[in-house]
Amino acid sequence: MLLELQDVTLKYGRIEALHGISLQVEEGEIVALIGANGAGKTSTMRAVSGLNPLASGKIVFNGEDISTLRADLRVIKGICQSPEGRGVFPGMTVRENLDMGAYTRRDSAGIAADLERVFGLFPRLLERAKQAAGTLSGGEQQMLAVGRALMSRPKLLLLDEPSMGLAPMIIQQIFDIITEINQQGTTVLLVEQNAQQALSRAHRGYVLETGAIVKAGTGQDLLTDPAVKEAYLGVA
Amino acid sequence: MPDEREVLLDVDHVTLRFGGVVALNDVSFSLYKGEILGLIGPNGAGKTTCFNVMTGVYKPTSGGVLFDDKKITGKKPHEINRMGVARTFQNIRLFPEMSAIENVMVGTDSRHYTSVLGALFRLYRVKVKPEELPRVDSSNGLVRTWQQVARTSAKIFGLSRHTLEERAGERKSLELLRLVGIEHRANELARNLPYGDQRRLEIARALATEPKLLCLDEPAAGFNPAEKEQLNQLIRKIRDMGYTVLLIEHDMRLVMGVTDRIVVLEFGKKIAEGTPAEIRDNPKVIAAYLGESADAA
Amino acid sequence: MNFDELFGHLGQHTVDGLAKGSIYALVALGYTLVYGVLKLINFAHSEVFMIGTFAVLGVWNLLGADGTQGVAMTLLLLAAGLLGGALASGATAVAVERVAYRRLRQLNAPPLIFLITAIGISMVLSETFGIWQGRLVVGMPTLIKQKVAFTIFGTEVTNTQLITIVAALVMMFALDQFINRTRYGRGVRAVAQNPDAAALMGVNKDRVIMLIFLLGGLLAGAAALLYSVRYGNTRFNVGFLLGLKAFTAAVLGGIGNLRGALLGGLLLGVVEVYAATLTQSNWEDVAAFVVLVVVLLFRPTGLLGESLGRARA
Amino acid sequence: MGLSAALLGMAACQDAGSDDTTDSAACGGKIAIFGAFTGPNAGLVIPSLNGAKLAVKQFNAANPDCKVTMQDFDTQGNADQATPIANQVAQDQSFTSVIGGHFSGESKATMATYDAAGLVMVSPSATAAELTTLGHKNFFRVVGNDDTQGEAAVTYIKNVLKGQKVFVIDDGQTYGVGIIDKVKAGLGATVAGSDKVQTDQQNFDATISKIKSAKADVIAYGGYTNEAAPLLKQARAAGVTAKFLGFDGLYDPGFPKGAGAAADGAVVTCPCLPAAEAGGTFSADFTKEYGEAPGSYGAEGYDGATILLEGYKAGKKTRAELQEWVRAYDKQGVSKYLKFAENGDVDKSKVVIWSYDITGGAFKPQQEIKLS
Amino acid sequence: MTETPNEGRLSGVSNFFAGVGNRWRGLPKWQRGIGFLAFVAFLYYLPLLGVPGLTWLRTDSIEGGNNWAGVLFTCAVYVLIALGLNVVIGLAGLLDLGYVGFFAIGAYAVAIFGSTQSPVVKSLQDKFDLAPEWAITWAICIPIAIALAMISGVILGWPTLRLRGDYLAIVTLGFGEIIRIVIRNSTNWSGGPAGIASIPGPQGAPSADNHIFGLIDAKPWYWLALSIVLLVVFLVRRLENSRVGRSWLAVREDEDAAAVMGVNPFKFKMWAFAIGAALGGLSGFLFASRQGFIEPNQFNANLSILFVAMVVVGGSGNMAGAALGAVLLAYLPERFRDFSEYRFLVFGLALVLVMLLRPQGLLPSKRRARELKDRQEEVAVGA
Repeated sequence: MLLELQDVTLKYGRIEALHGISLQVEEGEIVALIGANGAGKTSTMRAVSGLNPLASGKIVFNGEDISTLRADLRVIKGICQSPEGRGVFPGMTVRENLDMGAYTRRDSAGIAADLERVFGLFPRLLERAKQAAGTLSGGEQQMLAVGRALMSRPKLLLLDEPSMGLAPMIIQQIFDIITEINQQGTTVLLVEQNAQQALSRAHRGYVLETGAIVKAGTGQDLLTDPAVKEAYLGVA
Repeated sequence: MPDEREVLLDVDHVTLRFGGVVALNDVSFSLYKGEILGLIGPNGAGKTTCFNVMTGVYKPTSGGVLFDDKKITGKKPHEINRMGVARTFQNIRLFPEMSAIENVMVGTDSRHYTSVLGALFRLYRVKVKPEELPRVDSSNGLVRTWQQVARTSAKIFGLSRHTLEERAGERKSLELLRLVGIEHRANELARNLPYGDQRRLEIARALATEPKLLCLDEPAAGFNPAEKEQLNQLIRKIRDMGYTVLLIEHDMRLVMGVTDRIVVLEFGKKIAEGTPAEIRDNPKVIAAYLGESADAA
Repeated sequence: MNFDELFGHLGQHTVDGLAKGSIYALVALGYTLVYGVLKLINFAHSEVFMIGTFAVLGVWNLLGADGTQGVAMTLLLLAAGLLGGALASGATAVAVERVAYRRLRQLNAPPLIFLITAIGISMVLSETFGIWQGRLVVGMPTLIKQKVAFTIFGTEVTNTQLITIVAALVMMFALDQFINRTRYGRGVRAVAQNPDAAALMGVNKDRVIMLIFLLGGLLAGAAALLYSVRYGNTRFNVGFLLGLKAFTAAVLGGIGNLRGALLGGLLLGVVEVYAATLTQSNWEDVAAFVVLVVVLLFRPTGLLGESLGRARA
Repeated sequence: MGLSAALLGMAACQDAGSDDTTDSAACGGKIAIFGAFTGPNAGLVIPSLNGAKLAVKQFNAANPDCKVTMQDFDTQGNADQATPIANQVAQDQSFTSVIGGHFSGESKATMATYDAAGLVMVSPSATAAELTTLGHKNFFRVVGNDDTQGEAAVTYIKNVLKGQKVFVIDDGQTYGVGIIDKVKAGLGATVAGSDKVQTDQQNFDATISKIKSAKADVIAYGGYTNEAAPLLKQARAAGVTAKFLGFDGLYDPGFPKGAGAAADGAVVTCPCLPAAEAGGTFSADFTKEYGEAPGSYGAEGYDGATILLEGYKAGKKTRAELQEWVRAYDKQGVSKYLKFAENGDVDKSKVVIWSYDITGGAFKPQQEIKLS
Repeated sequence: MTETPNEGRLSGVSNFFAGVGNRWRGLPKWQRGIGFLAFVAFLYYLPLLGVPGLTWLRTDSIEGGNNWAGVLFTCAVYVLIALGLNVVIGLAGLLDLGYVGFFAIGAYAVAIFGSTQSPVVKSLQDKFDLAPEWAITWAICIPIAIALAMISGVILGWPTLRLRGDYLAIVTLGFGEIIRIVIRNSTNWSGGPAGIASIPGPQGAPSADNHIFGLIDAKPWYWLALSIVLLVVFLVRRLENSRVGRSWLAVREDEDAAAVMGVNPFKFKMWAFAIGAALGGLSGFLFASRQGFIEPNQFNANLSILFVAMVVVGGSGNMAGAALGAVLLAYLPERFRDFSEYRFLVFGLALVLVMLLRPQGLLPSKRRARELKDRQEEVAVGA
């Protein structure tokens, strides 16, 4: 078991955003979290990456309790999140953003190799390497955010809405890349609006509703679940 | 067919650029009095941006928005509100340290006339009806005497406009809280309300400004099906009260169930417009939402 | 209005102003670094500078500087003064962060609380020196005899002015390179632009914050040395007015923007000298603040805008 | 409510009870002395306080049957701190005379209060000319005013420094402006330029440029050490060789200390007597008591106290009596012959003004400036 | 990792305040009314304070101490300042570091128009052939002072209120300095560095015949200032409990949302600025007529910072808190004059300690305290 959340609750001020989430991610899996806006998907991610303190519960990563570990130290343990809303550093160039991804790494050869790999996955980023990230289009920023996350060579990659605001063709590409990354050995925890895509790629999935998990299953199971279909596609 | 109805809001070839990014690309549509219009599209399609242009938060790069035949662009947000446009926010933006009723009263204030000096000196007096006079109801003798003095002085001098408006605002706010169903939480701080009640409070606060047009930005986000159903009822009730409603929403069931017409945006462009039934069968919309075939884009 | 004097020796006044502004700029960098990352005004920075000047004085007295030493000894004194001043200022800045700000950051206190705390710290530091060193100016040995280094278009540039301006530019350049080219610098910028995302990249925010306080302190220490060389005295409240001007300079250039601090400092120095020349020296502060207001009216985020934290403007 | 009424009654009794503790004694009384005993310019005022303390000590030793006490109040030189102190002293009937203020601002701020209370003020060092023009009958000073000092400075510049082009600078404060205006008026066309600096100013490039452009041979500076020392140091470093003349505000050991070698050759004038010239054994006594020579206004502080002490000795007990005593005083003091003109200024013919020059970081009495 | 050091140290004090506050709020309204009246009565009685066991409070109970009623008057003036600044900082959330400017304007208004020694009055006398005793009456100077301060508030606010918070701070700081320097440097109308003396009080120019508002006894002055403070408290409460207070709060909490709800943020910020300025002017006016003499050096930037410190230390947003802060900051340095040189060192230390241990201020508004607590709860693990 690579990651396990045990009965995690999380609060913003006095409002409880997660009421006791428990989930597991096995090594080598792609796990998708789906749910409507405000269902608690992003809060779950922030709890895992350490951006929000837990109100209660426990997070175990690689057999180690990381519930109170600082976010930057979790990165060193091998958890890297590509934040929602892209979260690139707008004042830095594309290249610098990617370098930021490798902030905790010291193996310059490995970094160079990974840079190659990211540029290979996203040739668009190579074209714009010297451009400030803030001037990129939405899709390009999204690619950059994913690329940047890859640069830290995480054991567990957290992707928050990688398809947001992207054209279908690019969404397709992004998911291809996610699959590819996963095949290269990175475990992926994925939060998605685009349930169709996410579930078809994921090994397993969880459905969140108002801060709690209401359904779990394999990607295919959920994809064919009529309730899921109705909730996300508006068609019965 | 649409031309017979009275246009309330007209979005006219609006384009908006941020730096190099085109957020809205030549978007045009109209909103008719008394209807519920849905504005949908995938995340990042420009719905909220469009909304912000319509409510004066952003100024379009080109094109314009007419409300009630008056130009809305370039007006300040509070002026637009005075013209009759009210809105809620996608990521709830209440005044967290104020109580629920205070939040709504901020809305009612926009229709009141007491000035700063009026609030300070309260010299503008208004004759009041007997039933509006201060009550004498205390059992404590000292307090009772005081209440009698207050009542008599109100009888003779009337009450200040400030006091009357304050009371009217309070009454109306309570009514609105009742309408959205959270009147029992009137005195709780906004930030302590449960999520769903916060969303409802936002709607009450927007209604308090007596708008001609109510814009709801993802009001069902984070709701469970039962809550969505309640919301569905509420929106219909609001429409029946004579408001025009613009609804941005992800939840298809809600949108399909409540709206009269739907406008679909994708990548800052309008890709479809029509009744829920038409939209449901539109291949472009299906493509945009389900991402099944890339060629549709 | 003495236009003859101003335009008769415009070059001279400009050089004077640039030299004066260089010191503003170095101190302004301290404000700008902290503001850029933490969005708070470190009011105690003026005392960081003050302590630097006293450290320089202490080091010089310890080494027996008396203004008659030879070239080698002068260089040694300069180096020792730089070391002493930078260490003292840097240590003070870091200590202020640890003692006062860290806890407030943990409490996520609003900026106003930081401001008052900083004012308190500032009072404690300057009063300590006021009691210890007296409240009058304390003279320092003259290390470098002022001489005309070169004359250009009839403008005499003295050696100390030259040293001040060049040193300020060099340090500014070095800092710019550090921030823009090194890994640590990237960390600083990352925290400034998006602290959450920076944490997700493994940046230790506490360490970055300590680093910027240290950097600001080191630069203030360097400024203290230049100040000591050029003006040859200090005082317990030497930092107050200078800090105020430096902060003004930082805002003028666009707070959070390193190059803005340089530009703002130099501009402010020149404006002040011009104003003092045109009228009388006691109008220079008015001129400084009027320029600030005018600039902010037309460019609400300063001349160059905010840079380190541009994302969140 | 009943309780607070009772408290009110008690308080009324208590408050009224703080009067005439002195009437029981046959002789003696209480003096208040106020001034900037802390703060940046305390160095100018401490000698005067010490001088007065010395006088009281000597007096009490010599007259065990006529005890006089002196209470000091620190104003830090601020007018707004001096005002409540004046209220305190005015209301405390045990105080029958006042020494102070030491600076002009605090004197101006409080003289109306003391006047209303009938308290005599004997100032050792408040020199602003206007103080004796405001119509208060209770104010006397044992020191020459700025007008006189300004005149002396003009004489000195003309006759000793032989200045042809004088550059005048003041610090924009009451004291500096007052004296510099007088100097300007006295020098007329020989003033080649002027500038005003401000408190805590650090960089004087603009002023120095103006001095250079004016090709001045004498600089006259009205103000205090904190600005004068850096100004002089920077001016010398920039190659300004004009002679530097300051006034009593710079007669402070901090000035040569702050300006360092640049202060050598600078001259200050002061309406105060060199220690060695003081009458009697004052200088020796002072040095013995405090371990240092009386600086600025030490002798004046001593004189101010002595005038009042002799009044107590002569059996004057009330505020009015003491005020009359001071008005009629006519005797040689240690600093000068003490006799007051109608407005409270020391008789102009008795004013003593000396110039001091700085050599090796210390003030050396140079000569007495005779007013022509 | 969110350690909570020192939490316990001041909690005794906090609990005490909280306990008193809660019990107070729990009382019936009429009892609170009587309690308040008793408190007011005590305030009026304060200058006569002679209750055994409490006399050590008096500032003249120490050697070289200051006049007790005089200090009380200063406290009252500072409370007035704090009330005004609290409108700006506490209610509207604007950081004004140049408040001393308004204080100076009020003080100089009465000096320039009311004193026979002011250059302006003198030139008016010459121009219209008036008697040398002529000057504008004290009572007429009140509206002049308030109006001038308000106008300058609007002039300062118009361009600067559009700026973001921190910029506003430095610009206002500059404004305060400009006022002081301009007054100091212009001798022809402001008296320049020498200041202006013989500023009138309610009984006219200062003289020995003024028995009530005279130079010596500060008690009537204190009572006057206290009465004005109470009046202002009453008026500011009216503002707080009206749409104006609501709008300020809404703008402070979320300016954009407030604007969308029809609140004109600029207008209300401007009003806060103008009201704050008016109160600053009024307090300057009182200060000057009591002192009888003012000079520009009394209005330096340090004082502005002290004013802000009063409000924040006491608890911004709460009138009682701001007033407490003002009283403490005016009173403590006087009561502990024995510390002489160390006074401001101790003061600075106290400031730091209060802020570190009780950042919400000594007597915070309920809202502010909660806000702070919620902020604390929202800190990220790594922050």
